[in-house]
Amino acid sequence: MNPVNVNREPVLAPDLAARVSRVGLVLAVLGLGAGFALGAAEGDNLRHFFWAYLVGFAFFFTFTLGGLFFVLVQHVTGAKWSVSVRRMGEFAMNTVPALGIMAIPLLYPLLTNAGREEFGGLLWPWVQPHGEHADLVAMKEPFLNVPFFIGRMVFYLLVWWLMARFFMKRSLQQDTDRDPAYAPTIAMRKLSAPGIIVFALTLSFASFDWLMSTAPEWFSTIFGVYIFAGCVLTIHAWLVISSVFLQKQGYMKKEVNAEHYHDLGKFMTAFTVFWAYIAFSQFMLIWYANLPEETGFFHSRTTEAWKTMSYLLIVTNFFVPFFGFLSRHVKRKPKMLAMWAVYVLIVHWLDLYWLVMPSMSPESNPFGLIEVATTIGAFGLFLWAFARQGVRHSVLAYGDPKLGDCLAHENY
Amino acid sequence: MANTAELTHAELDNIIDPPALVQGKDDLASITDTVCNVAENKPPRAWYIAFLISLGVLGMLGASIVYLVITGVGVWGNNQPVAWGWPIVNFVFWVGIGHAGTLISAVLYLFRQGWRTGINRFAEAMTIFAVICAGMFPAIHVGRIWVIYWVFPIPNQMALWPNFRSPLLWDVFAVSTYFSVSLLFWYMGMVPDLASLRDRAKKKMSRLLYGIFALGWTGANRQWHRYERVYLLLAALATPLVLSVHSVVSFDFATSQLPGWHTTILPPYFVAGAIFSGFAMVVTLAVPARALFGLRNLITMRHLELMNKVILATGLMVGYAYAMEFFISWYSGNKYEGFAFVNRAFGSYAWAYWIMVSCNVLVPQIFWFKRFRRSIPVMFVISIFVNIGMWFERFVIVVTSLNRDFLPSSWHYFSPTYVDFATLIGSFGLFLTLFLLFCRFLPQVAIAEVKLQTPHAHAHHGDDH
Amino acid sequence: MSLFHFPRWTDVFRPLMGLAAIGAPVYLTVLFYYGASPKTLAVGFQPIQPVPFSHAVHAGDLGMDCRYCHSTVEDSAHAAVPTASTCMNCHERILPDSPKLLPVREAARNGEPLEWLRVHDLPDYVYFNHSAHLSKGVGCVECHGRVDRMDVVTQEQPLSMGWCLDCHRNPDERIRPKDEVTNMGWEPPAGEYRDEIGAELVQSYNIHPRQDCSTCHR
Amino acid sequence: MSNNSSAELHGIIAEYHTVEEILAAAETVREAGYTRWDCHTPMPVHGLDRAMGVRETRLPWVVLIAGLTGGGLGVLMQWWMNAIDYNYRISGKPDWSLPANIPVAFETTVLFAAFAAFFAMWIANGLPRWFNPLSRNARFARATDDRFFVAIQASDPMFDQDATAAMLSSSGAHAVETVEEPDETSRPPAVFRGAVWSLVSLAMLPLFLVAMARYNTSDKPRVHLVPDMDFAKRIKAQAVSDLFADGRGTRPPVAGTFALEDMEAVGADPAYYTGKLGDSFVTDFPLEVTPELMQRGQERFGIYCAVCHGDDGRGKGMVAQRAAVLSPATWVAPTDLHTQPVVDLASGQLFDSISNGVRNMPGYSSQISYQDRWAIVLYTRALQRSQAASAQDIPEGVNLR
Repeated sequence: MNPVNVNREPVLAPDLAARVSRVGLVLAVLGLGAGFALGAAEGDNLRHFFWAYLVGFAFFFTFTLGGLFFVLVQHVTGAKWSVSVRRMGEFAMNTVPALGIMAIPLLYPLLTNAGREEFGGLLWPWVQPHGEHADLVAMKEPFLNVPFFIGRMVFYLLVWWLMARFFMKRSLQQDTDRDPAYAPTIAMRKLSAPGIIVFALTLSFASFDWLMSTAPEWFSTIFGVYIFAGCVLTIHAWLVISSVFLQKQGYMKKEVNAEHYHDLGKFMTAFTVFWAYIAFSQFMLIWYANLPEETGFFHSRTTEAWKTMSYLLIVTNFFVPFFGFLSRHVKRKPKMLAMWAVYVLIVHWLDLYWLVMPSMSPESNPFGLIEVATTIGAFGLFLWAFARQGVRHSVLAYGDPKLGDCLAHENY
Repeated sequence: MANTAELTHAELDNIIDPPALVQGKDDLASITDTVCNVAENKPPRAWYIAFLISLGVLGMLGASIVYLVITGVGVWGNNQPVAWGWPIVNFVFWVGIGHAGTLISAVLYLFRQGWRTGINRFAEAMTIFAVICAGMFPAIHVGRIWVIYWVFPIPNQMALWPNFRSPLLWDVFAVSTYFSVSLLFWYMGMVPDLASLRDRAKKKMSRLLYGIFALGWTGANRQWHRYERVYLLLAALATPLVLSVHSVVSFDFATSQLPGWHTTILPPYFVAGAIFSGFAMVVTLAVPARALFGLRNLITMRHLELMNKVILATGLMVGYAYAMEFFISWYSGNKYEGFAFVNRAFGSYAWAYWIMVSCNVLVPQIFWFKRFRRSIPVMFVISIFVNIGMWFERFVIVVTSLNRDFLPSSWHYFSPTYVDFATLIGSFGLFLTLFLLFCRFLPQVAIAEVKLQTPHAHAHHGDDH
Repeated sequence: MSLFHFPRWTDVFRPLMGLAAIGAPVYLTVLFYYGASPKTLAVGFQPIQPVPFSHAVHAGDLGMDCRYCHSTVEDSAHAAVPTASTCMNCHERILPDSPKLLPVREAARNGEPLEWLRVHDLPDYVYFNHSAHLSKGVGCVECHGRVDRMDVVTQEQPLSMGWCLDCHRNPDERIRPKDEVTNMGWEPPAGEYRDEIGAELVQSYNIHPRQDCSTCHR
Repeated sequence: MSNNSSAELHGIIAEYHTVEEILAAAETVREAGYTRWDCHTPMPVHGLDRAMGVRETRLPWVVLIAGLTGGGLGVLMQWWMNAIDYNYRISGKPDWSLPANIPVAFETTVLFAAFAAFFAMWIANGLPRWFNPLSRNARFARATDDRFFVAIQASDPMFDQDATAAMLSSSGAHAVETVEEPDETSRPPAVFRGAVWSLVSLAMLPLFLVAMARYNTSDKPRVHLVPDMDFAKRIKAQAVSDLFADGRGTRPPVAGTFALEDMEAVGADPAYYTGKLGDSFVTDFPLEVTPELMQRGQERFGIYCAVCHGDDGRGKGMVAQRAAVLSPATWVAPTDLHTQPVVDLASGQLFDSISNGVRNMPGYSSQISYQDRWAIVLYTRALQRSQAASAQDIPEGVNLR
C-alpha cells in the first residue's frame, strides 16, 4: 500500500468546538446542579448524591483514561491506521484538569463527619469501618486511610496530567514543526512504552481506590483490568461518535473513511469480547470457589433488587453489541456504527452503575433522576473540556508523518 | 500542496521503523527458491547431529514413559501434599510455549502486522509440537493411560458422563480444540506452499507426497478469494481460542480454594505468560534455524527485534500480575493468602521464586535497549532465560501452594526423581525431533504470504487509490 | 512425460473421500458401540465346570428352591456356593456311583473344595450385596436369568455399571413380592402390570435405590 | 461458437509477469464475457477479485451457523449429560451449572466453526482435485512460483480456440499456449480397485466378529483391560487366599470363640439350641408362636424339606420321586410325616432330627438356622394337624361352604 499524498493543512473547527463546549458547560452545570438539588432533597446528608456522583465521575474517568491509553498504544505500536482519529483521542486524554475539578467534591465525604452516625460515612465505607466487616476493613488501614488516599488521588491526576501534556504538546509540535529528524514523533514513540507501564499501574490502583474500595472487604486482582476494558471500549465508541459528528458538520470528510470506521468497529467488537472475558473470569472464579470473603460482591448483586440487572448486563453488554458488531457492513456504515457507539456508552455506564451502586444499597435499586442528572453533568463537563481544545487546535493531527499511510489504509 | 517535509513510505520506515521485512534479492522466484531449497536439498551436517541427539533424547522419553506405565506414577516425586508435581508443571509450560504460534498467526494477522509472515509458519509448527508435548503430560499423569478415553464424553458401559463442572475436563476440551484448530490453521496456510514444492519437485515420490497434501492447489483466484476469507475467519476464531486455552489452564488452579491459586487475575496473567514464553521459544529456535538454513533474508533482524519487544511487553504484563497478586494478598486481609505469597518469596522455595522473578521480570528489561534487542547472542541467551523463568513460574505456582498445606503436619519438601528429569528432558527430545523433521521436509516460511508482503504483490497505480 | 502427474483416475478419490468422511465415523461408532459393549464382551460367558451340574434339572425339573444350596443369599452379601456335603445330602443315595459325581464324592470325603468357576463375577472394586437386593424384592432371575432352564450356567446380563444403574434409576419394573424372589417364572397375576405392582412395592418396601458412587465403589 | 475446439482441448493459458499485467488481463477477459476461466497466481492478488468480478463468498454465514450450532450443542450436551442422564452433585454445584458450562460450550463453538470454515472452503473450492490437465503444462508449474496465468476453459460457451488465443495475446500475455485434455481413462487400475475392495471386506471382519460374539457363548472369560483393578489382592468369600496358611479366604471362627447367635457351644439355653433338656427332648415350644414364625416355617419347609418330604409332608417330594427311578437300589423313601410315630414325636426330637439327621436323612444344621429349624418344627406340627383335622378344629364363626 503506498501512502497517499496529504495536504498538510489543519482542520480547524473553532466555532463548532466553541458551540459544543458551551453545550457541555450547560449540561455540566444543569446536570450537576440538578443532581445536587435532588440529592439535597432526599435528606440523607447527600449520601445518595455522592454515590451517584461517583458513578458519573467514573464515567468521565473512563473517557479520559481511555483516551490516554489509546494515544499511548498508537505510539507504542507505531500504528498508521489511527492517525486521522488520534487527535480526538488526544483531546479526550487532555481532559485531566477537568477530571481534577470533578474530583474536588469527593473530598467532602472523605473529610467531613456527615452521615457517620446513620450510615458510617457518606461514600467509601472504610473511612469509618463499621458493620460486620469492620475488623477486616480496619486491618487495611495502612492503605485505606484518608490522607494517603487523597495523596494517591492527587498523584494519579498529576501523573496523568503530565503524560497528557507531554503527548499533546509533541503531537501539536508535529503539526507545525516540519523537523526532518522527527524529534517529536520519535520522542512520543520512545516514551509511550514506559508510559503504558505507568498507565497500567495508576489505572489499576485508581480503580482499586475509587471503585473497588466502595466494598472495602471485597477484593479481586483482575479489577483493574476490568475497568481498563471499559476504558478502551469507551474511547473507541467516543472516537466513532465524534468523527461521525464532525463529518456531519462538514469536517474531515476525506480523512476518516469507511476503513477507519471498520477498524474502530473491530476494536469495539474485540473489547466487547475482552470485557466479557474479564467479567466472566472474575465472576466464574468467585462463583466456583464460593469463598465467603469474595462472594459478598456477587451476592449483593444477585439480591431481588439487583438480580434482573445483573442478568440483563450479560445480554446488553455482551450478546447485543457482539452480534451487533459482527457484520462487516455495520462497521463500515458510519451512522449505524455511531448508533452502536452510543449504545456502547450507555451500557458501559450501566456497567459502572452496577459496579458501584449495589454497595450503597443492596436491598433496592435506587436508580432515579439523580443518577441520570449527575451522569449528564459529568459527561457535560467532559464534553466541555474535550471540545474546548478544538477551539484552539486542529481536529486532525495533520503533521503526523504517518498520515499518508493512514489514508491509504485498507482492510482485508 | 505537498510539504517539503513530506515523507515517502521508505523514508518514514527508515526513520521510524527499521528496514523492510524481506531483505536481499526479494523477487518472487528467489523467495520460492530460498524456502524450497531447504526442503529439496540435503540438510547441513548440523541438522543430522541435532536430529540424532533429539532422537536419543526422545528414546529416553519413551523409556521413562514405559517405566512409568508399567510401574505407576509413584516413580515420580509426586506425593502428598504435592500431588501435582512436575507433570503438571511441564504441561502448563508446554501449553504456554504452544501459544506463540497461533498468536503470531492469528492475532498479528488480525492486527495486520505484516512482519508475522517471516516467522508464522515456524511458530505454528512449534505450537503443534508443543501442544503434543503438553497433551502428553496429563495423559501419562492419569496413571492408567489406557483408559484415558474416559475423559471424552463417549457413550459407555458405565452409563456415566464426564463431569463438566470440572476445570480439568474443560482442559481436555480446550487443549484438544486448540490442537485441532491450530493444525487446521497450519495446514491451511501450508497448502499453497506445498503446491510450490510439488511443482518444483523432480522426484516422483516428492511430487506424489507434496501433491497429495497440496490437494491440487493451482492458485486460482476464485480459490484464493475463499481461501483468504476463511483464513481471516480462522484467525478471528483462533484469537479468542488462544486466550481461552490458557485461561482454562489457569482455571485448573484458580477455581480451587487454595491460597496462591485462587486469584481472579490468573486467566489473563496465564495468557500473558504463555505469549511471553512462546515468543521466547520462537526466538530460541529461530536464531539457529535462520543461520542453519540460510533464511536470514526472510527472518530478518527486524523480525527478531519485534519479537523481543513482544517479550519485553508480555514480561511486563507478567510482572504486573506478580505485583497485583502480592498487593491483593495483603489487601484481602486473608491470612492464608498472605502466607502463601510470603512463603513463595521467603519460604523453602524462595530460590525458585527468585529465579522466576529474575528471569521473567528483571532479565528481559535489557530489551529496553535497541542495541541488545538487535544482538543475536544477547537475545538467544535471554530467550533461554525466559524459558527457564517461565518453567519456574509454573513450578512456583504448582509446588509452593501445595507443599505447605493447611496442616503443618503434612508439610513436605517436594523433590523430583530421576524419572521426572528424564521425562522433562525427554519431552524436549519429542519436540525437537518433530521440529527438525518439519524444518527438513516442509516449507519453513510461508512462501505465498511473504510474497504478499513484497512490492511485487501490489499494483503501482498511483496515489489516488 | 518424465514428470509424475496425478492420473485422471485419481478423481475417484473425491467421492471416495466424501464417502470415507461420512462412513468412517459411522463405522467406528458402530464398531465401538457394539464391539466394546459388555453385551458383546461379557454376555455369553459359559465356563466348563468341574462337575457337569445342571441347574435345569435341580432348579427346573425338581423345583428345588435356590436357597436350598445357596443358603446364605438372604443373610449375607455373598451367595455361597454349596459345599460338597450339601450335594451329598441327596447324592449319598442318588446315583452314588455316577462317574460324573466322582469329584463331589472325593471332595466330600477329603475336604478339598470343588473349584467351581464363577460365572457372574463383578470386578473387585464393585461391592454387591445379595441380601440387600433379595430383601427388597429383586428376584434372582433379574440378574442371573432363567437359571432353571440352563444346563450350563451362562451369563445372560452384561452386569455393567450402566446396566446396574438402569435398574437403580427405574426400579419399578424389577421389583416383585418378597416371597417370589426365587420364583424364576413369576409373572404378575392376570390383569395386573409389572410396573404398577412394582411401583406399589417400591412404596411399601420403602425402596430408594442409591446412585452415588460410594454405593458400589466403597 | 466453439466450432473448432476439439474434444481433447482443455483450454488455453496465457502467462503474465506482473500483478499489473494480470489485473489488466483479468479485466479484458471479464469484459469479453467469459465465465469459465480463472487467474492463477502465486499469492493472493488484491484487486483481482474486482477485476475478475468475483462475488463475495458466503462462507462466513456457514461459519456463523456452524459456530452457533456448536455452542448450542455444547450447552445441550452438558445439560443432558450432567443434569439429565447422569446427574450427580459435585463440589456443591447445581446439576446444571451454566457458568461452569461456558468454557466447554465456547470450545465447541470454535471447534465447529473452524471445521466448518475449513471444510466448507474445500468443498466450495472443489478441493481436493489432484488430477488437473493444467499441471501437464510445463510453463504452468510457475503459477505457484513467480508467474501469473489466465486459464480459459474450452467448455466456456464463449470459447473459440483462435479468437480466445488472439484476445489473450493482445492482452499483453508473454506466452499463450493450449492445454490438451490428457487421453487417460478415468477407470482406476485393477490393483487399486482390488485394494479398495479388500479394504472394505477387511473392514467387515471386525463387525462379523462382534456379531459372532454377540450370538455365541464362550467358555473363555472376557478380556480384562485393567486386571489389577478387576482382580484386587483382597480376601474374597469362598475363594483361595494365600494370606493364610490353610489357603482359605473365608475364615472359620478363631479357636475358643463362637458367634453370638451360636450360644449352643457354651450350653446356653439347651432347650432352644439342642431341643433337649438333659437327656430328654423338650415338648414345650421354646419360642413365642406367632403367625410370622408360622409363615417362616412354611417357607423354610418349602425350601429344605419339601424336596423330599413333599409339600404335604407325605414323602412324595420331587427328589424322592426321581430318586426312586434313578437309584432304586440305594434310595430309601423319605418318611411320611403324618404317620403316628412322627406325630407323636416331641418337638425337641423333630428339632434334633432336622439338626443332626436321622437314619438316612442328613442333618441340616449348616443350612438352616436355629430359629428357622424351630419354625419348621412349628409348621410341621401345623401340617400334621391339618392333615388329621376334624370338624371340631374349625374355629367358631368360620363359614364352611
